[in-house]
Formats: sequence, C-alpha cells, structure tokens
Amino acid sequence: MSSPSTMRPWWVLCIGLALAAAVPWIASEFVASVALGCLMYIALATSWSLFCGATRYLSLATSAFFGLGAYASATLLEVLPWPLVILSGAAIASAVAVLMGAAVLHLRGTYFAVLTFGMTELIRHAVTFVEKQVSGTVGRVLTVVPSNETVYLTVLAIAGAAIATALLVKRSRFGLALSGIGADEQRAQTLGVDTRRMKVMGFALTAAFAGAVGAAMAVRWTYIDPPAVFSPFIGFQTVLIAMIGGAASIGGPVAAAIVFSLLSETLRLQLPYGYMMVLGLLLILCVMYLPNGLASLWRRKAAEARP
Amino acid sequence: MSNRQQQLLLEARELTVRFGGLTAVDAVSATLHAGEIVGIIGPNGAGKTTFFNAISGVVMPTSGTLLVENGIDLTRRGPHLYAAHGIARTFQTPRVMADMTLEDNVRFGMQFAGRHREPISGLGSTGEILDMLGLGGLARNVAADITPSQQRLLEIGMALGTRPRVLLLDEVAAGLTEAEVDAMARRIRRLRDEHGLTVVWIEHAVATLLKYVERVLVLHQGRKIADGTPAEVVRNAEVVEAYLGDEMEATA
Amino acid sequence: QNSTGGPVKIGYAIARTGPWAAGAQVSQEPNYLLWAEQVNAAGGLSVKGAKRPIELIGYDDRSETETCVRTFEKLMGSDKVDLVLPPWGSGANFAVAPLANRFGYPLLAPTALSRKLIDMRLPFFFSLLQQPDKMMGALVDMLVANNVKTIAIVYMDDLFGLENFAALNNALKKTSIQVVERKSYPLGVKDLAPVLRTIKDLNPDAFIGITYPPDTILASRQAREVGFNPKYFYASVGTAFQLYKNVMAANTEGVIGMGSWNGKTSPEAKAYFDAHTKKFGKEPDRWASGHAWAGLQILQQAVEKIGLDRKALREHIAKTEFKTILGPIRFEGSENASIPGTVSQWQGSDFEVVWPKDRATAQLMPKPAWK
Amino acid sequence: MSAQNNSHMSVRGLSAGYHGFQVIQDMSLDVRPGVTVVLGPNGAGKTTLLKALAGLLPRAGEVLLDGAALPSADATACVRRGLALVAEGRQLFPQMTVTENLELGGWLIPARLRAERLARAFEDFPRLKERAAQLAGTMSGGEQQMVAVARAMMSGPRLLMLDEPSLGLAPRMVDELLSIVRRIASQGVTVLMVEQNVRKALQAADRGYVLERGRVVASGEAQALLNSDAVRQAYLGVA
Amino acid sequence: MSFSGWAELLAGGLITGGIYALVAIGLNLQYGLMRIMNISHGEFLMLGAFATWWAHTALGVSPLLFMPIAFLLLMALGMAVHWLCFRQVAARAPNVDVFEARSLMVGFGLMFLVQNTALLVWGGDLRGYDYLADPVQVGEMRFTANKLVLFGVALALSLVLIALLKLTLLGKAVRALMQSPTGAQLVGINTKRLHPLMFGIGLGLSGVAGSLLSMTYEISPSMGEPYTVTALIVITLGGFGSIAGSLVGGLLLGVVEALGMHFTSPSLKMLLSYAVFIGVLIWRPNGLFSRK
Ligand SMILES: Nc1ncnc2c1ncn2[C@@H]1O[C@H](COP(=O)(O)OP(=O)(O)OP(=O)(O)O)[C@@H](O)[C@H]1O
Ligand SMILES: Nc1ncnc2c1ncn2[C@@H]1O[C@H](COP(=O)(O)OP(=O)(O)OP(=O)(O)O)[C@@H](O)[C@H]1O
Ligand SMILES: CC(C)C[C@H](N)C(=O)O
Ligand SMILES: [Mg+2]
Ligand SMILES: [Mg+2]
Repeated sequence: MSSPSTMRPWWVLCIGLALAAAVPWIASEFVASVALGCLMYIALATSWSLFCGATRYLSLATSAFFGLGAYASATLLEVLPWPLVILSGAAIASAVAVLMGAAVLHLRGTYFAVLTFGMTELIRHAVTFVEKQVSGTVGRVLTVVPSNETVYLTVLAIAGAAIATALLVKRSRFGLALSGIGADEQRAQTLGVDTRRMKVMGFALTAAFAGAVGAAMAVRWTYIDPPAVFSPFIGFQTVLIAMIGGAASIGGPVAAAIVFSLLSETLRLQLPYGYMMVLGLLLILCVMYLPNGLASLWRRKAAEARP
Repeated sequence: MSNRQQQLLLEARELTVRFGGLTAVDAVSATLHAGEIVGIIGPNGAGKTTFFNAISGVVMPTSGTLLVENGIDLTRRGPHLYAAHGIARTFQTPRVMADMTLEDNVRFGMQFAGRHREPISGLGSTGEILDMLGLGGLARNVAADITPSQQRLLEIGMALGTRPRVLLLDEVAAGLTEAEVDAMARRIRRLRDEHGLTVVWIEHAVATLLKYVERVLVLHQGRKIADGTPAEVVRNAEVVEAYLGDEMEATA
Repeated sequence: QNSTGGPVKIGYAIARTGPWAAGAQVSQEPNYLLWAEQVNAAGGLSVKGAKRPIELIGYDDRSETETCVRTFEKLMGSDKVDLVLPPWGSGANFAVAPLANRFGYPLLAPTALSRKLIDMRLPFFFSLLQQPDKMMGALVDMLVANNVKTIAIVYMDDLFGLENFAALNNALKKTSIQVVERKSYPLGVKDLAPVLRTIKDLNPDAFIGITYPPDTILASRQAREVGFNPKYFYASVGTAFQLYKNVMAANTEGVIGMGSWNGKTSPEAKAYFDAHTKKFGKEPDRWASGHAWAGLQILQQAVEKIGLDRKALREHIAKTEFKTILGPIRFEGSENASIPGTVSQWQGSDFEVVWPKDRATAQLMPKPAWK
Repeated sequence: MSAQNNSHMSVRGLSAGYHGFQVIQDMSLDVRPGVTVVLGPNGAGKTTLLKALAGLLPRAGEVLLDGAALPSADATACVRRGLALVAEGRQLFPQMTVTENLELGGWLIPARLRAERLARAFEDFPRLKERAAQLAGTMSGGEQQMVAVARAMMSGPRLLMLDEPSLGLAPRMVDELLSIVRRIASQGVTVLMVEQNVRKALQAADRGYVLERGRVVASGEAQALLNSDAVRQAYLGVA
Repeated sequence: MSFSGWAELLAGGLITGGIYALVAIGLNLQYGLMRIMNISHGEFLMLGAFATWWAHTALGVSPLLFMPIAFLLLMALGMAVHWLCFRQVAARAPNVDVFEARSLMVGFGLMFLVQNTALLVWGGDLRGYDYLADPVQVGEMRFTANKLVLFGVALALSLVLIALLKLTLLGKAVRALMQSPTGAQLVGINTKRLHPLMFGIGLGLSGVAGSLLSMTYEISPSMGEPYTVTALIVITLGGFGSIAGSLVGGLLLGVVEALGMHFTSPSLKMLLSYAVFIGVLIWRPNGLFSRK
C-alpha cells in the first residue's frame, strides 16, 4: 500500500495544499480571490466526480446542496462557531441528499439528471416560500462574517478533504462498488454489491462537500437569496469542469477546475466583450479533440512511457 | 455441515414471472441440492433465462417463494443477497465490466459477495480461476478487447469470484464448435467434481449437455414439463414433441 | 497611486451577460460610457481644477455575486484604481458595498434599493434611488388624493418586490383603501392571465403591480388581453423604459409606474436625454438612469472640489448638497434625502411625472381603456 | 447471373483487419448461387471476412458482385446493391418493437412491398408474429436471433450473408432455420453462411470453405467436406 | 367564477400548454430521437426570435411571413453545426451514453458561443415589438391574436410531425441509428445524411418557436435558458421522442398551472408544477404516456 507510486498522489496533494495555503499572505487579494474560485470548483468538481464520475449518474443537484449549505451558514453564523457552521452545512446537505437519493436514484441517465434539476428548483422555490412565510422577506443579510483568510483556508481545507476522500474512495471497496455501478449496475448487484446503499452513501458524500462549500462561500456575499445560491449554473459549471477534466479520474477535475477558472478569468479580463464566445469555442474544440478530458493527456503519456 | 448430498441449497416454490400478459415462468417448483449438476433445456422463449433471473434476484417473481441455503426466504429481495448466499450466475449475453482487466473482473465478486465466504478449494485466487478457464494469459487484458466466446468464459470467472456454492450457467457454450462444446462440458463437470460446486446449466447443445449432467429440467412455455435423469427425459414424449424432435436420434 | 498627471482610472464590474444584464444595460452602464465620453470630450475630469482624462475600466460580472466581488477586489485591492463605480442591483451592491467600505472607496449606487443596505450604515455607501417607503408612500398619497377605494396588488418574490409590498401595506394602513387581492409571483413568470382574470372579476379601482420589466410588460399585455380596465394601472419597474413604448405602442396611454424625471424636469435633464438617445439610439429610462447620471454628476463635482483623496471625498459627499439633473441632492447617512417618492404616467409620447405635485410635469389622468 | 464462372460474388486477393492488424490475407473465393458455408475455429477470421464483404470494414482486394466491383467500407452502398448481413452480435434495435425492427429491415424498399415481406417474415417465424409489439431487447436470446435473420431478409437481398445464424437457437429451430435458408436459396438468393454447427450446416449447404488463421485451407462440395478427415477431426470430435 | 370564466381559464391554460409544446418540439427531435441533449436549444430559439425582431423592426417584414424564413435559416445553421461538431463527436464516441455526455458538453459550448455572439451583435437589453397584440373575441373568451396564432402553429406542427413520424419510417430510422449504428448501416440507412437533416429540422423548429414567441414575449440574448428548461421538462413528461406525448404533456402542464395559479398564487404555482413534475416521474419513470 505504501509503495512510492501509491504514495505519490498524497505527496502531490500535501505540497499543493501547503503552497495554496500561503497564497493569501504572499499574493494580492485578487489573486487570493481567484485562487479561492479555483478551490471552490476543485472541491465541487472533485466531490461530484467522486460519485457521478464513477457511477455515471449525472447529477445537477450540486446547486441545491450548495444553496442549502449557504442557507445553513446564513442561519447559524451568529449562533455557532465557524467550524460547526461548515459542518452543519455539510450535514444538512447530505441529509437532504439521502432523502433525494432514496427517491430518485433508481432512475438513470437523463431522467436522473432532469429530476435532480427539478428537485433543485423545487428546493429553491420551497426555501423562497418558507422564508417569505416566516420572515416576510427573501434573502438574508450576513453582517458578522469571518475574515477573507478564514474563508480561504476553510475552502482550501474542504478542497483538500475532497481530494483526499476521492483518493481514499478510489482505492477502497466503496470506490470499486461505485465504478461497478457505473459499468453495469445490475451485474454489480449480482456480484454482491448493495447498489442502493452505495448510491445513497455516495450521493450524500458528494452533497456534504457541496454543502460545506456553500456554507463557506455564502459569507463573501453579505446578502444571499435563493436565485443566487441555488443558481443552476453552479451545478452546470461543476459538471462541465468535471467532464472537461475527465470525470473518471481525480487529477482531471482538479486540473480542469484550475485551468477553467484561470482561463475564464483571464479571458474575461483581457477580452471583456468576446470572452464567452472564445470559452464556448474552446469547450467545443476540447470535446472534439480531447474527448476523454484533460486526464487523457497525461494518461496517454504514461501509457506511452510504459513499454 | 450435514451431508453434502442432501443439503438443500435452493428451492423455488410455484415460481411465476409475468411480463404484462405474458407468463414467462409459470408456477415452476424446483429444488437444488448440494453437489448436483443439473441441466435445463427447452425451446427458445421457454423461460429458462427468466427462471435464472428469478432465482438470482434479477427479476421479481410475480408470485411464488424462493428459499436459499438454511431455508432463508429471499423472495423479492435484491440480487446482492442471492450472491451473498452463494448463488452466482452468468448472463446469456455477456455483461462483463468492459473497462476493467480480466483479473479485476474476477476480483470484483471476491470483494463483495465473496468477501466473507469461504474460498473454493483450488479456485481461491483470480489466477487460479482464470487458469482454470484457460484465460490465464489474458489476465491483464481489458475485457472489452476479448472475443464474445472468451467473454462468456469470463462470465464464469466473474461468477466464481463470488465464491458461490451454486453456479448458474446460461448458454456459456454458444458459438463453439462441437469439439469445443465438449471441452467446455468437461470443464463444467470439473467444477462440480473437483471444486465441489453445485451447477445448473442451460444449453441448446443437448447431446453434449445430456452426457454430462445428472438431472435435467425441461421448460416449455414457462412450465416445467419434465424433471428427471437424461435417460428419462429423452424418452418423455412431451419433451420430444416440444423440444428434441429427432435431435437425439443421430447420437442416441 | 498616481495622483498627478496621467488618466484617472475608474473601474467597475457590471452585468453584460446573464439575467442582470437587461437592467444594467438600460439603466447603468450606458451612462458610465456616455459620461466618460462627455467628460473626456470636454478635456477630462477636473481634479481640483487639473483636467485629466478618464480611463474607464469595465468588466463583466456575469450576473454572479462571486465574480462581482472578485473583480472589485482586483480593482480596489490589486489595481488600486482611483475611483470605482457601482455594479447593478441590490444583490451585487450588498456584496460590494462592505468591500468598498473596507478599501475606502465611495460608492454611489443608483440601482440598489433595499432598506437593509441603508441600515448597514456603511460610511462609504450612498444610495441614489428612492427607497420603497418613499415610492409607495407617494403612490398611496396619490391614490387617496384621487379617491381610489379598492386596489389589487400583484408583487414579485424577491427583495425588491417584498420590501415594496411591505412598504405599500404600511402606507395603506393609514387609509381606507381596501385591498381586494394580493398575489405574489416568482421571477421569470410567463403567464399572469389567470391572476388578472380573477382580479378583473373583483373590479378594483386600481391595479398595483410591483414588477420587473418583463413582468411589467406581461401584466400590461395580459390585462389588455383579458380586458381588465382599472382606472389606474400601475406597474413598477420597466414602465419607464423605451421598451415599454415599443411593445405597448398606443396602449401605453395612462399607464403609471416608477419614474422620477423626464426631459422636462430640467434643461440639463433634457440635454442628458438627448445625448443619451443620440449616442445609443435608445432613450434612457425615466427612473434609474437619471439617478445613475446624477450619481456621476455628484462624483464629478466632488472630485473637482476635493481631488482624489477618497476619505476626504466621502466626507464631502456625505455633507454637501449637489446640483444634478434631478435637482439638488443631499445625503442623510446612506440615503438620498432630497428626492421624494414619485409616480409617473404615460401621456402621449412621454412618461410624465405626475406626483408629487411640486415635481410633476403633468396632471394625473384616469387611464383610458386598452385599445 | 452471367458473371464469370457462374459465381455470384467473386473475391480476389482480399485482405482485411483491424487498425494495422491483418486478420485476413490475400483470400480468394467464389460464392455461387446456392448455399455456401464457411467453417473455421474460433478466431479464424470468419466474422472479419463477412464484415469486410458487407462493407463494415475497410479492405484491400477486389470484390465483384454480379461482375461489378463493390465499394469498400460502405455498408449502406452494399445493401443498396442487394447484399444483406446477419451480423455477429445481431445488431438489433433493442429499444424498438419487433415490427419496427423488421420494418426498418425494409427501409430501402417501397412501403407496399414492405408490408408483403413483413407478412412473409411472420409466416416464417410465428413466434415473431406473437411478439410483434415486444421490444426486441427483451426477447429471449433465441428469439432475438430470429429477429435478426428475419430483418435481413426484409430487404429482399440477392446475396444473404449469415454469421452464425443458429447461435442460441434450440435444435428444432436450427432445423427450421436451415430449411428456410434452403428455401430462400431455391428462390434464387445466394447464401453465404458462417456456422459452428458444422454437421447441420454442411448437410444444408452446397459448398463449403474452411478457414484457418485468415486463410482458406480447404474448400469443396459440402458432402465431400463432411466426409473429409480434416473436418471430421477438427470440428465433429470424431476420429 | 362564471362558466365563461372557467372556460377562459382552461382555454388560457391550453394556450400556455401549446406554447410549452411548441418550445419542446425541436428538442424532442434532437434528444428524443438522436440523443443529442442540446442544452443550447433555448439559444437557437433566441436566434429565431432576434432574427424575426430584427426583420420586423429594421426591414418591416411581417413576423408571420418571416417565420418560414426563420425555419430555413436555422435549419441550415443546424445542418452546419451538425456537420462541424456532432458528426465527429458521434463518430468518436464508443457508445450512446458517452455520446450523450459529450454532446451535452458541446451543447454548453454552443450555448456560450451563440448567446454571446447575439450579445455582441444586439446588446444585452430587452427587446420587443407590437404585433398582432389585439385581443380577439372567441365566443365569451378573449385572447390576443398572436397567442392564437402561436397555439395554432404549435398544434399544426405537432400534428404534421406526428403524422410524418407515424406514416414514414423516418423517425424510426433516426432512432435506429442511435440504438445500433452498425444495425442501421446494415439495413441501408444513410447515416451521413439523415442525422444532419434531422438535427437541422430540430433547430429549424426552435427557430419557428422563437419567431412566434417574439410576438408575445420580450427577447434578450439570455432569454434562452428558461425555454430550454421548459422544453426539457415537457419532453421528459411526455416521454422522449414522442411528439404526441409532449403535445399532451405540454397542454396538461399548461392547464394544471393555470388552475394552480387560480387557486393558489403564481408563487406557489412554481412549487406545485415542480412537485407535480417530480411526482409524475417518480410514479411513471418513463413519462406520463409510456406503455410500461
Ligand atoms: N422484459 C421482458 N418483457 C417482455 N417479455 C419478456 C421479457 N423478458 C423475457 N420475455 C419473454 O419471456 C419469454 C421467456 O424468455 P427467456 O429469455 O426466459 O427464454 P429462454 O428460455 O431463455 O429462451 P432462449 O433459449 O431463446 O434464450 C420469451 O418469450 C421472452 O420474449
Ligand atoms: N474489433 C477487433 N479489434 C481487433 N482485433 C479483432 C477485433 N475483432 C476481432 N479481432 C481479432 O481478429 C481475429 C479474427 O476474429 P473473427 O471475429 O473474425 O473470428 P471468427 O472466425 O469469427 O471467430 P468466432 O468463431 O469466435 O466468431 C481474432 O484473432 C480476433 O481476436
Ligand atoms: C429596480 C431596480 C433598479 C432595483 C434592483 N433590481 C434591485 O435589486 O434593487
Ligand atoms: Mg435464454
Ligand atoms: Mg465470429
């Protein structure tokens, strides 16, 4: 288990985390803020592919979990210490994921995708409704917020935890079960996998990370309301990044989160008017010429290197 | 453990499976004891595969009861529980995990259903299983890259990975020449004789099948129309009429 | 900080894409562009008398709060621009205002409309648009003055809708006006006909829609479709847009909504109106655009007087009364204390201010039936 | 049917394989009217041969159908020229009903003819008529094989190629299938068939080829092959 | 409420439902038959809308006359898009699931590309024009003329497509292509021609929908997303590939929403519609009208 090649990802992760942790102190606020964006999508995309990449269940519910985390944070920020706020965000999101999973995880493919999208919208409208009934307004203003550095380190920790979890899961029986479900769910069942339980667990795990990220990010915005935190684009972007990277790998989504965030930020600032067109075009070209994701770049290299 | 010959490993009582208006398996009762090697024959669409599906949890029976070892009732439970109770199967159209190596395909079952089960003597490792099937040389190939006939063999390997007591084989010899079918039959026989497995085998190569099994079930339009030794079954008029025709005359 | 010579760098992020773009591209960004162009054409921004060109640095915030925050962190934290201009809408301003406060940049927001934002008491934040209590107070006063007995309310489920709805109810408390129906709707609604049919059957004197541009038009079109003809038809945001005239054609006549100025308000307003129309081929809206322009005027006047010392600039803005196209403006805390709540009405080809009387450019008249 | 030496399809110097890996080398055969069977052990290249002929694989060499060259790697064009193939793996449309599968088999023919042929297919395979509205993917293994064969005949081919048509069929069904094949042949359709059920196939065929490692190692009249030692030893398990 | 009130409410719901169906048709061809999850569906609809708006306001062409032109323009565009992107994606994907995932990504790319091209050309603000907006009295009920036209076209297009797919093998052939490309080749389906054509028709229909919608709703470059969502919901409800299913599903949804709105409020309506949608799918996982 501890041969150099199996330990390598861990070294890379540790060094990466250490370097990333220094950013707010050595770089400008803006660079830290861009790095934060990268980390957010690293956490979201890695945890998404942890379940969805392996099982090939395309979930669009990331926004729901993110939003629930954000709302949990907004509600609990003033009564709980920060780490507990984050944990509550994770806990609430995964509790909802368990319920959601129990209801829809028997459906595959597009039906699952559309349903998770629908449930996200349902949750968004339900939150709006409840909030309106309870407080008479929508949205919450967060006035006492932790410092930027705290938020940064929190999201860094979540991203690190997501990657570490992905690494651990990949090598575990749980991970094997998930990829078995992805290859042929029924066949995996006949080989002894309790697919239902595994799916619900995996889905809840994914949700926990999205919830934690939502809880951490919400405080940056002072004011949160359902359209902002349940924005479907958070879910879309997560899926997109995971797929650009190659959802079946761990390095892929991480690399894609970085590349995508940096590229879109650079383009946005350098080409204020046409950048989204360029981004769209790059995306299409990427699918056409790198269909298995960024991960295929170094996998191909590795395969060539081996005799 | 009691005497192997008598231990009941699987019992289907009045098992019925319906698809809409069609009754694919019609009140079939059957028992399977430890150490048996049983063939199932019947015309196309007789319900053989569906019967397998039902006794491995892959389809829910419309009615009837299914008991496994020690009289545990698994009716309407998930396939993973059947696997956990030592019932393994192959699929008629191979369903191997295409992106995994042959080795990993076999290991898969070991990590789940087979995890807490006793290894089969002589078939404890992936290497032994693949060697026994003659796939040892391909162990590190990806399952998508081997031919359909080899995938059928791998199906057996995946089933063996779960360390079963009962092995359900669905047309594993399809697409083989007569000589190859014979080799396959000998291999299956060895699974019982040398490794102590209980085998149920569906195959349309009746002549060979009947030579190697000790008991045959005959299904026709979902119903069990015969259950006996090969000799008895070949003489059964209904079976000849429904299925065999003059098939056995050439070799009988 | 480049305090002498060179251009004055003014940065902002605003929605060019996404759902906020429709509002931002009517009421806000065009004004920034026009202003920079006019100032530069006149030789530059006068910084304590020294004219320096304006270099406008504008980015797209993609209608995302996070992107907006990040961009302002870049502008104020890394690039250290001289001044910033606000983003569009309450959501973005909620996030950017504390940031501007921390970095010490005065932020004069034309489209941030929430009492909660004012209540945060951020010294560097100034809001130009009338708050809900004023707008709804004016509306109710006007309805009372015109003998309205019954009204029906339709409002939107977001902060703007709910705050205005609350303010409206509050204002109604002191009157004998009876509310026959209150219905809310979510953003992005595509059909209001069933609601309007129900309201039509109740036959109120006035219809009050607290609506955004697409729904304003939807409500107007569908009111016409179902033949709902109240004496007063009010729809809040978007009635002041040229778009409203384009889609409703002759049917704008008599429709009332949120508007606070037009070309008749002052000669400067007329000049601004014409310059805007000329540059962009479309008219500015008769509500927030004017406030956006006023905000730019205030900034310009303050810089001329104080220079680019932002702390001093904020003190000056907080204490001084400025002359703008909307008339004099003075702040109390973050709030614009000079401009009262207003109501405007389409009469002929213009959106006339009809309430309060002292700002009115025309008399209120009952709405004729839809054509 | 006036092509050279009475052969319906003639193949000269055929080579084919999968990206760089040659399976079939320089093969020549003549497919004459009647039933020709191709035998060979697993992996001999039988499937590859049929796929190359049907235009599913690129190939080198000359293939003449009725004296005119067939295009390479263009299955659709081959079908238009009167070829049909029951491919390995059946290639059904699993999410469509049996009827839809058969109708699509007649994609190239006029609607009226299609209806006629559909009726004919249902006559040949009564089971399919019973299950006309069942999704092909849910049919039993043998039933699917029937759909595949019936679908290939819908286009009314002049040359029908079958890759292990008896796969998964019950013995009686195999007999029935072979008699259908004979009947089709007697109606003037040339049949080229790969079979593992060597005994039955040779009994039903007129001529045969034996392939090994991508080459023809024996050929001749079916009866002669059936009696040849090589075939008896290798395929029938009799000395 | 009076009888005519009820009639009007229901008819209004049906009309809204017709709009839903119209919006869904193009996507139904693309996804239902070809498994191309064209997430940029709404963007092409937006192009149709903008083209119509532009032709009307700048050139004075009647939107109704322009509708067929919008169809042809978008159809040509669709064939080009298919030729340039999806052809290769289809050729390289090892199976349908992978193809679906990749075409989803291409869809996202197209969405960014098209939306922002429109933004550069036309700017981000809302547009609209006044056309056939006069109410028409139908018995006791009143509806605007443009909505009636819209409903009529939706109905007509659905029926034409239903007939086309029922009476010819065209739809089946396209579906066949996705279920087994080899099988499709073997029965002689021209795989190179049929798909671009079908994709083109799908986009053409999006264009028609956009063209019609521009008469009733305001347009902006970012208007597409909600329409994509609507289309997706309708085709999921009605069953992928079933035009009749989407028509009935769309109409039903429209009526349910109108009633929901009447009895509760539009805010609750959204909650209700999603609850109904999710309930239906959990209860009938393959769409309302699936046989299974
Ligand atoms: N999901 C299903 N829906 C409808 N009918 C089905 C389904 N699955 C199987 N059937 C029908 O049930 C019958 C029994 O099928 P089964 O696969 O058990 O046959 P089989 O005996 O294995 O035949 P074969 O020898 O051809 O494999 C067949 O007629 C088949 O068409
Ligand atoms: N898609 C493929 N890619 C690479 N090699 C292949 C492929 N398909 C077949 N082969 C190889 O080509 C050779 C011939 O295969 P082919 O399928 O033609 O044999 P066959 O005679 O039909 O065998 P069988 O009796 O098992 O059907 C085999 O060695 C096989 O491994
Ligand atoms: C009416 C708009 C100018 C106000 C803005 N939408 C807000 O969020 O407050
Ligand atoms: Mg079977
Ligand atoms: Mg073969």
